[in-house]
Amino acid sequence: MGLKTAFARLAAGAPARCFAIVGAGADEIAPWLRLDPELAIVDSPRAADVLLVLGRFNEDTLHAAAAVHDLVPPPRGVVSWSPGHEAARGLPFTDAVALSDPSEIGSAAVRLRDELLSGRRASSPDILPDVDPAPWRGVGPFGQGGAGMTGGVPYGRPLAGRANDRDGLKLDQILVRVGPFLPPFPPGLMLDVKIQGDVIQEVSMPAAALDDGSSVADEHHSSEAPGSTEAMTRFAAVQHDPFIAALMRPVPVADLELARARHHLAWLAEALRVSGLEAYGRRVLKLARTVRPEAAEPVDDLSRWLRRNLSLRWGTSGVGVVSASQAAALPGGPVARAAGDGRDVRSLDPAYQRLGFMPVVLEVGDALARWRLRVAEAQQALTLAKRSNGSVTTPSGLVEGLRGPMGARVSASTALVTMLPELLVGMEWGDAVTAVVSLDIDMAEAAVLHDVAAEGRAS
Amino acid sequence: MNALGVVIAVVSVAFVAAAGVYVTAWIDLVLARAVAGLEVRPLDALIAPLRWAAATALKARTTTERPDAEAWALAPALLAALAAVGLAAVPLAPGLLAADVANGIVLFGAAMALVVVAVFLQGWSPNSPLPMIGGYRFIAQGLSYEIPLAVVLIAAALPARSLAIAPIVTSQEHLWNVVRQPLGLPLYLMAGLGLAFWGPLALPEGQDLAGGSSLETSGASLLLWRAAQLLVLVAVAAMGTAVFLGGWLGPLLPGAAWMILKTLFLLIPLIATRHFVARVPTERYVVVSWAILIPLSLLDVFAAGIQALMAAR
Amino acid sequence: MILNVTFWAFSALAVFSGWRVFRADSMVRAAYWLLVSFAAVGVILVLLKAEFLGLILILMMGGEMTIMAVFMVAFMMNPAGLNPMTMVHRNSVAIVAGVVSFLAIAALGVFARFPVARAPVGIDPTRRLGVELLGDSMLVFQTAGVTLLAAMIAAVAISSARGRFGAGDEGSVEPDQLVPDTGAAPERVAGMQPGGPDGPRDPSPMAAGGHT
Amino acid sequence: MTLQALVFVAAAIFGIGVYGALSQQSFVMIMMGLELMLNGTILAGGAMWALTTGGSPKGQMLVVVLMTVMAVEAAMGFALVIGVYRVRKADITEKIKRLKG
Repeated sequence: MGLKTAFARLAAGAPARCFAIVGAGADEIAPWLRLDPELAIVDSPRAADVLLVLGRFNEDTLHAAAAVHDLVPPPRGVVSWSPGHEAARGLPFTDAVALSDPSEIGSAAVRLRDELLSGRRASSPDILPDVDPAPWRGVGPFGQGGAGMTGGVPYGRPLAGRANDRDGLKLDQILVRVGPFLPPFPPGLMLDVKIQGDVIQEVSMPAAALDDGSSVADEHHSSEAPGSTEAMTRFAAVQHDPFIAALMRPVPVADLELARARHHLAWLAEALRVSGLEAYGRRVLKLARTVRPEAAEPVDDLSRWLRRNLSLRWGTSGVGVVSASQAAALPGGPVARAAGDGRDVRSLDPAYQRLGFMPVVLEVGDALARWRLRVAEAQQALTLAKRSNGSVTTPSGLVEGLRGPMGARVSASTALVTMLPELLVGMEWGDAVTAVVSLDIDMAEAAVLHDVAAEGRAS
Repeated sequence: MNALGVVIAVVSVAFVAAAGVYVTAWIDLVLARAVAGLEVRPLDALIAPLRWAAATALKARTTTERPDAEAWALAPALLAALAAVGLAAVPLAPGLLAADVANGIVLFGAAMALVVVAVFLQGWSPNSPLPMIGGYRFIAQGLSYEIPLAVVLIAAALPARSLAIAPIVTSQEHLWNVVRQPLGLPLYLMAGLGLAFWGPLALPEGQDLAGGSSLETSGASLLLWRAAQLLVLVAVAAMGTAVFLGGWLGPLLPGAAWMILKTLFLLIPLIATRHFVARVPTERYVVVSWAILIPLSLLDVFAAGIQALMAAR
Repeated sequence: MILNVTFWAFSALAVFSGWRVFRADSMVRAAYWLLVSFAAVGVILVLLKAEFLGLILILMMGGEMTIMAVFMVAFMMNPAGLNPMTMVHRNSVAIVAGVVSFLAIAALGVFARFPVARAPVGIDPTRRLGVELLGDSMLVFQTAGVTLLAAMIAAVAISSARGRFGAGDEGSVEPDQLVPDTGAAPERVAGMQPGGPDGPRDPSPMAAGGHT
Repeated sequence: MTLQALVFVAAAIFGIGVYGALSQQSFVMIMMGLELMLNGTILAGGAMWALTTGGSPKGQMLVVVLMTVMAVEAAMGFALVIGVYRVRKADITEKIKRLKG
C-alpha cells in the first residue's frame, strides 16, 4: 500500500493522460486541447487515465463511445462536456464529471486522475457486458465453431477470407471497421476496410456512416428546403463560424481570412503530428492560435522549414493523388486547387477583386501539394487580412469556406468522403492515413449537407 | 575473469541500463519541449519520466478478446532481455564486460536479430488489427535493417582481427573506426534507429496506427515496453561507441567517463531524429534499405577488407 | 555441475519445444516454438565451446522463423488457432517412424564406440574455423556459397509472378504449346505486365471486383 | 555432458522432426519438421566436434555445411510453396493429386 500511495503522489504532478472522443459541436474545443499543459492527449484509450467525452452523440456513436470507455484500463474516469448545457443527456457514463465550461476540462481531468490513482474515487465500471458475441466451441469434431474444418464464425467473428493480392497470390484478407474515434482520422469518420497485410484492398462506407455521430440535425430538419440557408444557420449556431455569417450578411474580409489562416495552420499541426513530428506540430498549433496578420513572419519561417524538410516531402509526395477529373467533380476547395482546379468563390467577390486576389493553384494533386497549398493559402490569407483595410464581403449565397464553397448543394467534405473508397484502394495503411489527413474532411459538414441532400432527393 | 569481476560487471550493466533509460527519457522530453517552443525546464523534465512511470504502473493490465496471452506477456520482457544482452556485450571500461564472450559482435547481432520476434509478438498477440499491421511492418523493417547492421559490424571487426569487442576497441588506439570506415557509423546508426523503432523508423508504432504494436498494451506491460525500447536505443549507442568511436579510449579522463560521454554524443542525435525527421513510409524505407543501404554496407566491408589486407602486408 | 544442469535444462527445452511445434494451434506459436528449439540447441553449442556456431544459429533462425510465421499466417486458413483443428495424415505411421528413428540414433549414440578426443582447452575455435574455411576447406566453403546463390536465384525464379512464358497463375506455358493460333501469343506476352511485383501499385483487377 | 547424452537429445529432436515431416499436411509445417531434423543433426555435429575430433575445425565445418543446407531448404521450400500455391491454389499436400504440371 505504501508503494501505491507513493506512486500516486508522484504521478499527481503529471498532466492527465486523456483519450478524447469528439462528437458534434465540439469542433471548436477539440483541436486546441493539445495546447493545454494539464492534458496529455494520447492516441490509444489503453494509455489514458481519463476519457474526455466532448460534444453530442447519437445512438450509434454512443455505443462506440461506450466501447471505447471500456477499453480504458482501470482506474479510469470520464469528463464530459457538451455545448448548450446538455452534457448529461443520454450519455451512458453514470459517474462522469459533467462540465458546462470547456475551459475547466484540464483542471477537472487532473483532479479526477488524482482522485482515481489515490483510490479516493472508484473506477468507472464497464458499460458493455464482457461476453462473446456468439457461442463457439464444440460444434465440429475438433471443437471448431462449425461443420467444416474452418467453418463457423468463432465468437461471431468470421475467419479471414481469401482474395487475390497484388502479387497474384490468393491470401487472407481481413475486414476491419475503422472509426468513428480512431485518432488519425477525422472524428466521426467510419470506414469498412478490407486489408491484406497492410494493403487496403477494398473500402466501403458503413450504411450509417454519414448520418452517424456528427449529425447535429434533430427533429426540426424536415421543415427546411434543401440547400437552404436555414440549414446552414443551424450549422452556424453550433459553429460560431464567420463563414456561415458571410452567407447572409457582409463580413470583414480580415475576419474570414484570419479564420482561414488559423484553420489551415491547425490542420497542419495535426498533419505534422500524424507524420511523427508531434513536438513541432504543437509549436504550429500554438502559432495557429496566436498568429496575427500584422506579425506573419513565423508563418513564412514555417513555410521555409516545410520546404526544406526532405523527410516530409518523402512521406507525402505521390501519395493520394487526386486526378484533374476527380478534382473537377469536387465542388472546389483546397483539395481541388491542389490538383490544378482553380475554382475559388473568392474570385467573384468584389472586395477580394479589389484586393487583387488570385487563387493559389498547384498542379500535382498529391498529399504534398495539399500540404503546400494550405500553407501558401495561410500566408496569402494573412496578407489579405492585413491589406483588407476594413473591406467587407458581398453576400451572394456562396462563400469560400475552409474546405470549399459553402452554400452549394454538396459540400466539399461530402464529396471527399464519397471519393474516399476509390482513392484509398491499393494503398498501404500509412499512405492511406496520410491521404485522409491531407484531405481535411469535416464529418459535421458532411453530415449536415448529407441531410440536406437527402431531403432534396425525398421532396 | 573471476566471479567477483563478473558480479561487478553485471551490476554496472544493470546500473548503466537503468540510468541510460532514464537519461534517454529526460533528453527526449527536453528536446520535445524545446522543439514545441515551450519553456524548457530541465529540472522539471527530470521528474516527468518518473511521474509517467508511476501513473502507468498504477493502471491495470487490460486484455482483448482472445489474445495470445502468454506471448503478449512475454513480448515486453523479451525485448528488455534482448536489449540488456546487447548492452552486456559492450565493454563499459577496460576489463568491465558482463558478457565476456569471444564473439561479442555475434552475440550483439543475435540479440538484435531477435528484437524482430519481440516486436512482432507484441503486435500479433493482442488479436487486434492495427497492432497486427504494426507487427507486419516491423518484419519488413527488420529484414531491411538487419543485413546492413551485421555487415557494418563485421567490417568494424576486421581491423581488430577479432570478433570480441574489447580487441575492437583497442584496435582503434591510433585511428577510430569512424575515420577508418567513413560509411560504417552512418549506416550503423540508420540501422540502429530501425532496431529501436524510434523516430523516423517508428513504423510499427506510428501515429498513423494510433500507437500500433503497443496500442492495446497498458499498465506494467506498457511501462516495461517503453523502458525496453529506450534500452535498445541505449544499447545501440553504447555499441556504436565501442565499435566506431574508440570506446573507452581517450586522454585525461578515466575510460568509463569517455565511454559515457561518447555514448551520449551518439544518443542525443538518435533521440533528436524523433523531433526533426518525419516517419518514413514503410515501402519506401524497405526499397531504400535494399537498394542503397545494403550495397553501401557491402562497399564498406570490402573497403575494410582491402585496408586490412594492406595493413597485414 | 552448473554446466551439466544448464545442459539438461536446455536439452529438455529443445525437445519440449520441438514437440510443441506440432501441437500448437496457432501458426505463429508453432514457428516460435521451433525458434525456441533452435535457440536451446544454440545455447548447448555455446556450452560445447562452439560459441560462434551457436550464436550464428540463433541469429539466423531469429529471422528465418519470423519469415516462416508470416508465411504461415499468409497461407494458412486459420493461422491464429482460434478455431481448433487438426491437420495431420497417416498419424500413426508418422509416430512409428519418429520413434524408430529416435531409437535407432539413440542406440547408435549409446552403443557405438566413438573415439574420445575432447577439444583441448585454450584453443580459439572461431579462429580455427575461420582459418579452416578460408584454408583447407576453401572449396567446400565456396561450394556452399555458390549453392546459396543458386538457391536464391532459383527461389526468385520459382516464386516470381512472371514465368518465362507469361504470368505464373496462368500456367506459364510456352506460347506455341498453349495456343496453336499464333495471333494469340503477343497478347499473352502483353499480359505479363500488370500484377507483377514491380507493376503498378493498384491491386490486381481480380481483387477490385468480386467483393461488394 | 557426455557424448551419449548429447546424441540422445539430438536423436529425440530428430525423431520429433521425422514425425512432423511425415504427419503434417501443410507444406510449411512439413518444412518445420525438416528443419527440426536438421536441428538435431546440428546438435549431433556440434557434439561430435567437441568430444571426438580433438578440436579439429573440420567438425565445425560440417555444422556450417548443415546450416547452408538449412538455408537452401528454407529458400527452396518457401519458393516452391509460393509456386505451387500460385498455380494450384493449394497449401496442403492432399490438394495436389498429381505431381506433374
